[in-house]
Amino acid sequence: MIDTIKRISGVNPRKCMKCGKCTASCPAFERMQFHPHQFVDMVENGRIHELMNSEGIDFCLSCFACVERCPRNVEPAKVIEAVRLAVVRQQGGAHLTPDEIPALLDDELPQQAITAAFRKYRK
Amino acid sequence: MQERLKQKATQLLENGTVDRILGWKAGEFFYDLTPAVFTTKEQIEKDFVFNVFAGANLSKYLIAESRKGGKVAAFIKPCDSYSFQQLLKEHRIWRDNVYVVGVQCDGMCDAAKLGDGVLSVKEEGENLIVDTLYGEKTVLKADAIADRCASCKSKKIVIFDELIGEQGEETENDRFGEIARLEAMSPEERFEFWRGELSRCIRCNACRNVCPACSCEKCVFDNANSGVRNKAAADSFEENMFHIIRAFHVTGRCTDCGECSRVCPQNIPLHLLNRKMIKDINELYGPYQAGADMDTKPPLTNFTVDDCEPSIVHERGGQ
Amino acid sequence: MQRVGVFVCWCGSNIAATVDVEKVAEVLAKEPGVVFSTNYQYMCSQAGQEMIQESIAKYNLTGVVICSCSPRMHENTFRKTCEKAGLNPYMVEIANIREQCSWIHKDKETATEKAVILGRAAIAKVHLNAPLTSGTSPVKKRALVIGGGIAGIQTALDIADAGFDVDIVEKEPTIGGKMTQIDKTFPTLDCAACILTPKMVDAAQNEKIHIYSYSEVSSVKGFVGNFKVTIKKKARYVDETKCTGCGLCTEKCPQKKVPNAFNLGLDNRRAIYIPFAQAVPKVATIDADYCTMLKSGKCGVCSKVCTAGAIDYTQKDAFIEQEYGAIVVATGFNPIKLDQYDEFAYSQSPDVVTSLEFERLMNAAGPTGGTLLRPSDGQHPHTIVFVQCVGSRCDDSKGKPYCSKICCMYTAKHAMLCREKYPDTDVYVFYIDVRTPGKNFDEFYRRAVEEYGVHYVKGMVGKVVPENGKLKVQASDLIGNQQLHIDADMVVLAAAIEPDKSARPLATMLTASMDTNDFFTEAHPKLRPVESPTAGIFLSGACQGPKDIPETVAQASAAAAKVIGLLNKDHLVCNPCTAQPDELMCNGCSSCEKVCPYGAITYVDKEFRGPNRTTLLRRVAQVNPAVCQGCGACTVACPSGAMDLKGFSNKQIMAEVDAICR
Amino acid sequence: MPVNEEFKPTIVAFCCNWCSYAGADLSGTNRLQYPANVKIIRIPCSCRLNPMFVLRAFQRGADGVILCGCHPGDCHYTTGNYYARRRMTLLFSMLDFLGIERERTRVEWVSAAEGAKFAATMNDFSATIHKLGPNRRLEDLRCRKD
Amino acid sequence: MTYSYFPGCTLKTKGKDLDIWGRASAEALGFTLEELPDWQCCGAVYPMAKDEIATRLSSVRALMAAGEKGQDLVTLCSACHHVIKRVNNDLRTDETIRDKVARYLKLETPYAGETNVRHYLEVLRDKIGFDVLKEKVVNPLTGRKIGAYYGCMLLRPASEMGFDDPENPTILEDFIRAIGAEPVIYARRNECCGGYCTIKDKGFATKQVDAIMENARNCGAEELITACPLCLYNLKENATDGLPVAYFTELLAEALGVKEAAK
Repeated sequence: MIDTIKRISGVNPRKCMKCGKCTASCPAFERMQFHPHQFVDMVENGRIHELMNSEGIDFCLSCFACVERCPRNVEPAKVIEAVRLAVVRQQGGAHLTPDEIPALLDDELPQQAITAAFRKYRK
Repeated sequence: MQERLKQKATQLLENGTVDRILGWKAGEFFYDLTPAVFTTKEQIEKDFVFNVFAGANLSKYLIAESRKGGKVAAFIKPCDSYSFQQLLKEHRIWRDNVYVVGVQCDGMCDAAKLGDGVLSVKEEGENLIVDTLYGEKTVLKADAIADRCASCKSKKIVIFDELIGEQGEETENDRFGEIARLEAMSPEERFEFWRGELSRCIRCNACRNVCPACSCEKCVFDNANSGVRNKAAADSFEENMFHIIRAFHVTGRCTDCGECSRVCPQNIPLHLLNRKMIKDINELYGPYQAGADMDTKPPLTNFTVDDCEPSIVHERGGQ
Repeated sequence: MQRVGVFVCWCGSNIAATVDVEKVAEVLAKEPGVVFSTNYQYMCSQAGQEMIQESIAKYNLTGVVICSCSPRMHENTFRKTCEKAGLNPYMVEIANIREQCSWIHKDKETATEKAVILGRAAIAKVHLNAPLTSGTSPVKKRALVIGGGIAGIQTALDIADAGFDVDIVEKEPTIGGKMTQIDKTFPTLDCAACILTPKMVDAAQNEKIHIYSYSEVSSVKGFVGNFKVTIKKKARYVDETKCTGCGLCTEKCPQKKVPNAFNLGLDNRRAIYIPFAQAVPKVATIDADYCTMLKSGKCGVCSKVCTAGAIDYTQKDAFIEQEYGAIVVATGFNPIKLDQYDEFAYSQSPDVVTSLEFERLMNAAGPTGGTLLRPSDGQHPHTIVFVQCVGSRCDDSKGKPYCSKICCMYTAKHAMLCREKYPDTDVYVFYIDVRTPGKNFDEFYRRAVEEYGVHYVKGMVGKVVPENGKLKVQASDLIGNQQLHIDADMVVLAAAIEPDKSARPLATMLTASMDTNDFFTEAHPKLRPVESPTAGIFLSGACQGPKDIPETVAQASAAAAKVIGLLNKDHLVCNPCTAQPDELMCNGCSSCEKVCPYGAITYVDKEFRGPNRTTLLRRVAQVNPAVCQGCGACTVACPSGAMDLKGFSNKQIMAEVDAICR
Repeated sequence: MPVNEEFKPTIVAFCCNWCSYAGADLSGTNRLQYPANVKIIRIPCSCRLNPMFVLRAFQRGADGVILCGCHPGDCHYTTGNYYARRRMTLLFSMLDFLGIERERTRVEWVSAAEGAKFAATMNDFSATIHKLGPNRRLEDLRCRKD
Repeated sequence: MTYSYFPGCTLKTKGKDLDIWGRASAEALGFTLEELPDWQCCGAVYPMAKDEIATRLSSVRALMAAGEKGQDLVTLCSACHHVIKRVNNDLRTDETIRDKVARYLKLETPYAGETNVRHYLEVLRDKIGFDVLKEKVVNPLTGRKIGAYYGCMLLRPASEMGFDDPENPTILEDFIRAIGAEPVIYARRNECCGGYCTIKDKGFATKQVDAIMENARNCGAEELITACPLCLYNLKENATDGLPVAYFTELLAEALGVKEAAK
């Protein structure tokens, strides 16, 4: 499983020096049970199922603040995305179904929000 | 022209300017004029020859002649003058002992272009009157001109004490055309070309012996300590090594006089290797003509901080 | 044919683990000329060296091949060993089967095979070796120190103390360097100026020391014992010999808006200035970029007020040539530019400062007179956030890969001083690790936490948002697993330090090597830490790597000791591997002379015997072995192959080629 | 031509004593692997490399020859590598002109601090030579008349 | 100068304004945006997973279509720009992805990222020049205090986007100056607005937006501009008490005097 995450993300979690700048930069901190530096650490230590079952993994905004500011070029966002994909690629792992969509829409909501949500939350 | 040269030679001897004259005399055949030293008027009258076959570059002989004591006069054609000055630059010739008579030249002829059975040749203006086994014929001089003269780089006599004929200028020429054609080939084609040419080498050393740049006191191929000594090719690989090493040794010093190819009994176009190096130097390090002056630093003992990297050979492909 | 002995070293398991040393010794024993071949655990040990010496005597060896670590490591050791046994030291060749074999290969068979080939090459070479004797060259008894910071000053004082002349070249108008800008020093908290300025005065007053301030090295030629250096004395438009340092001009100059570099631009100075009160030499300098007289020819106030008549608007850069036996590099460091890290809003708010700027804000001689005030509004800050490792310990694409070493300690110092002077401030320090290896260092840091109540937070700041006069700091607290949001008044960034920009061109002039970060490389990281691999070049202070003051001073004195050791000698033993022409083959063409970087080649006209009892006068090359450094450029330039290099002759190298390719 | 299943190229690396030989040592110190068929010959400076040595190596069966020296500007002898750079450029050009695969010759500048670059260079060069196969053209230029 | 133009899904629907004013201004400035025929939605999210190929293909098709015409590919929407530029970078640098894409699309020669991707703003800065733009302004927006909102996708990761300094960008500020207004610099202009979570958790989006608005207002901004339809929506709809927000192209068209005509 560690290898799957490493392969999907292309990230070597061992580059991390545990400075926590990713977590310091994360706008979605409050909504996530585990934070970017923990993702990197837990992937390194094989605690991937915990991550997959944790709250708020779909809250990462992919804003790349952690990627930009990481002094070691670890790219935590890619690790989080890989964990999320590990979830949605499972049967029934999708986070969003087409039935749920109409209730979420309003007149102004741009297409890209829906497209993005679909891309992010289901396969 | 021959008469003017003879006259000048006699005059220089008689008025005591020099003790010896370096010129040409007839060889075994009509077309192989040979460098020769004359010390008396009589010798000159009898043997001195100058015609369209006086291709031999006399400058190299001055290395030895200039050291023999006394003064020697030499007839130097434009292309010879570059070799002469290059040797001066390398401190090889003792300038004080040489009196240089510059001789303008319209290009030398290649006997092979006159056809078979030639017995003798006479110059008549733009024509050559060729006497053959099969009778007399007239050939346009321009049609028999040697390849190296057809792409003559310069009519300028870069150094002289006295001039016979007009001073000339550097000429427009396409002497690098043949190189460009080879460069445009694929490496495989070039390889086949050179294999075809170099496999004919018999290691007679004629090229080395005639080359004005090959004037070392002791040639590396004769030197046990050089690690590449071989008198004759023990291993035919060494023939090619010989040509590569020789070409590299004269790189930046070769004036492109073309003597190497002229004397090659196997007609290997050896000058192409030297010319390729000249073309590279011009393109990579700026125009340079060996022997053109006394001051410009030779390209291989010079550099600029921004020189191209050797990988340029990869990058620019075959060119 | 030589009688060769082969000695294969195991280097413990370093070689023996991947190379079958016994087999190597066995196979090499069959090489031509090898009369003895053996292997041993540690050839460089006393016992190993004795074994070599005994074998030389016993087997009457004329050549020795040692298969061991890199010749850069122990070539000299083994040469000395053999010399003691009566063998010429240059009859020794090393086959590098550790760095270039056992350490890079895993498969024992492959590594063994390669070791044998490397051994063969060395044997082939040693057969062609000839005994060489070293010449000597004189030593110029004068040292040059480049950089007049604490490192350069200490080195110069120590060298002068031993009785040698020493020149300091400093690019700024005053010596003193970074330490002059520092307020207090850790871990003792004594005043930096109080310990530095007496040393600056000592240097100025020492008869053996000459200070070239506002000067740079513009060219270096020569070699150890015999450097020829050109020093460029930049025009300061003030005659140093006349200026009394009264400072009147610096008060009267009408150009008041010049950013004061000494205070890192936190305040302004005049166009004519003395950097600070204790400057050495205490001489004014005109800043040509701002002086209206120099720019437009109108003004001349300083000249009018100067009673000593020291102002000279026509002064030009002057060049001084001097010879030295040794050169010490003490070019120091600078904090990096922080443009790349603007998540900390350094370029967006004046209240975000670097630690060095913070030093100036705390310093009694600084822009605020020693009272800590915010640059934006001059208010006293109540919450201060320190951020560690800004630009240090980064991936290469993001900053400096190394630890800047001094930041943990000076930040602890800053935090402690803040709390001591202003107990009403809240001080946070965000750290990745706190690194305090040093005498009384960790105790110092613990005091900051325990006695002074500094909040040390393991975590990093992610974003600083200047808003309404506050700096909103968003950070992580990894131990508390929370994101912190602090409204700070000031943020202090511990910027990484990097070598001074002048170091790279200087290294090129000195042909001294540098690492990828532009720190000078030492000859050996453990055993020769103050010497450059280039003979006669020594390293002092932070130009070699990040250092604090005590370490810098220790290294400065160590470098001085090495210089004194060198200058004490009247002659240096030269490298005997020099070029040598075969006069019989020399054409006298001057090709070699043109490429010699040392001017070691000259020409003479010499008589040679010719055929038939004649004599021939020929021009031939001569090499001065005391000047030749043995690069070999001439050997390749020589068309006839008359020039060869002793120790690396054509035949020797070709023998190695043959051995490898066969 | 018999197919040489396991072609182990012979590669000669000439390294200057001050930068590249030290760089090679550093790659050893850092245990960075590169193929064993790379054999290093120490020369004082890249400018000591006589083109004859390169030819000699090919003559004796080398499949690739590489010269490593200090970066331009950093030569221990100030200017040596500048001369080496011109000499090798022209030599390589001449070999290329003769139709020899230009990939068989290379110059790389490797400083004493670039252990990783040294290993990477050797790996890359070795892989290149491996792809080219044995040095046949220079051998064929021997044009044995048998 | 003619550029291939990739409008993207939103610019054809809810984000028409961004598109219309962008094109009108382009004409006024003397460059043409030639819409790619049959373009497909870029997917709106850059596929970070190295093993996803299909999600990269629509970008590759657009890139190749522009490449065949020998034109640079210009985008207006931040998201499209982000996705297409990064996919292009993948094909430039990642051999595996390049090979897989070539096999998917049955390409004879693999596409290796030869096409240049430019954001409309980059064209203004690097090709037209802000000084030239300034000269062409007929209707300078003098006296307006405008905060630039960059959001996340234009700038990050800087190593791939190569757009501007990711932490202290200036391109939009220079743009604002060029159209005669006064830029207001505030630090949160590159902090994420939380737009992606608007479907999921409006409260969260609101919190993000309010922080940005507060910061901009406190620094003196009276209105904001953006290049991203999602940011525009989010800043407008989810703010508690927001400043007015507009597309940068709207102000551009206004300054160039082509705003009304385009509508």
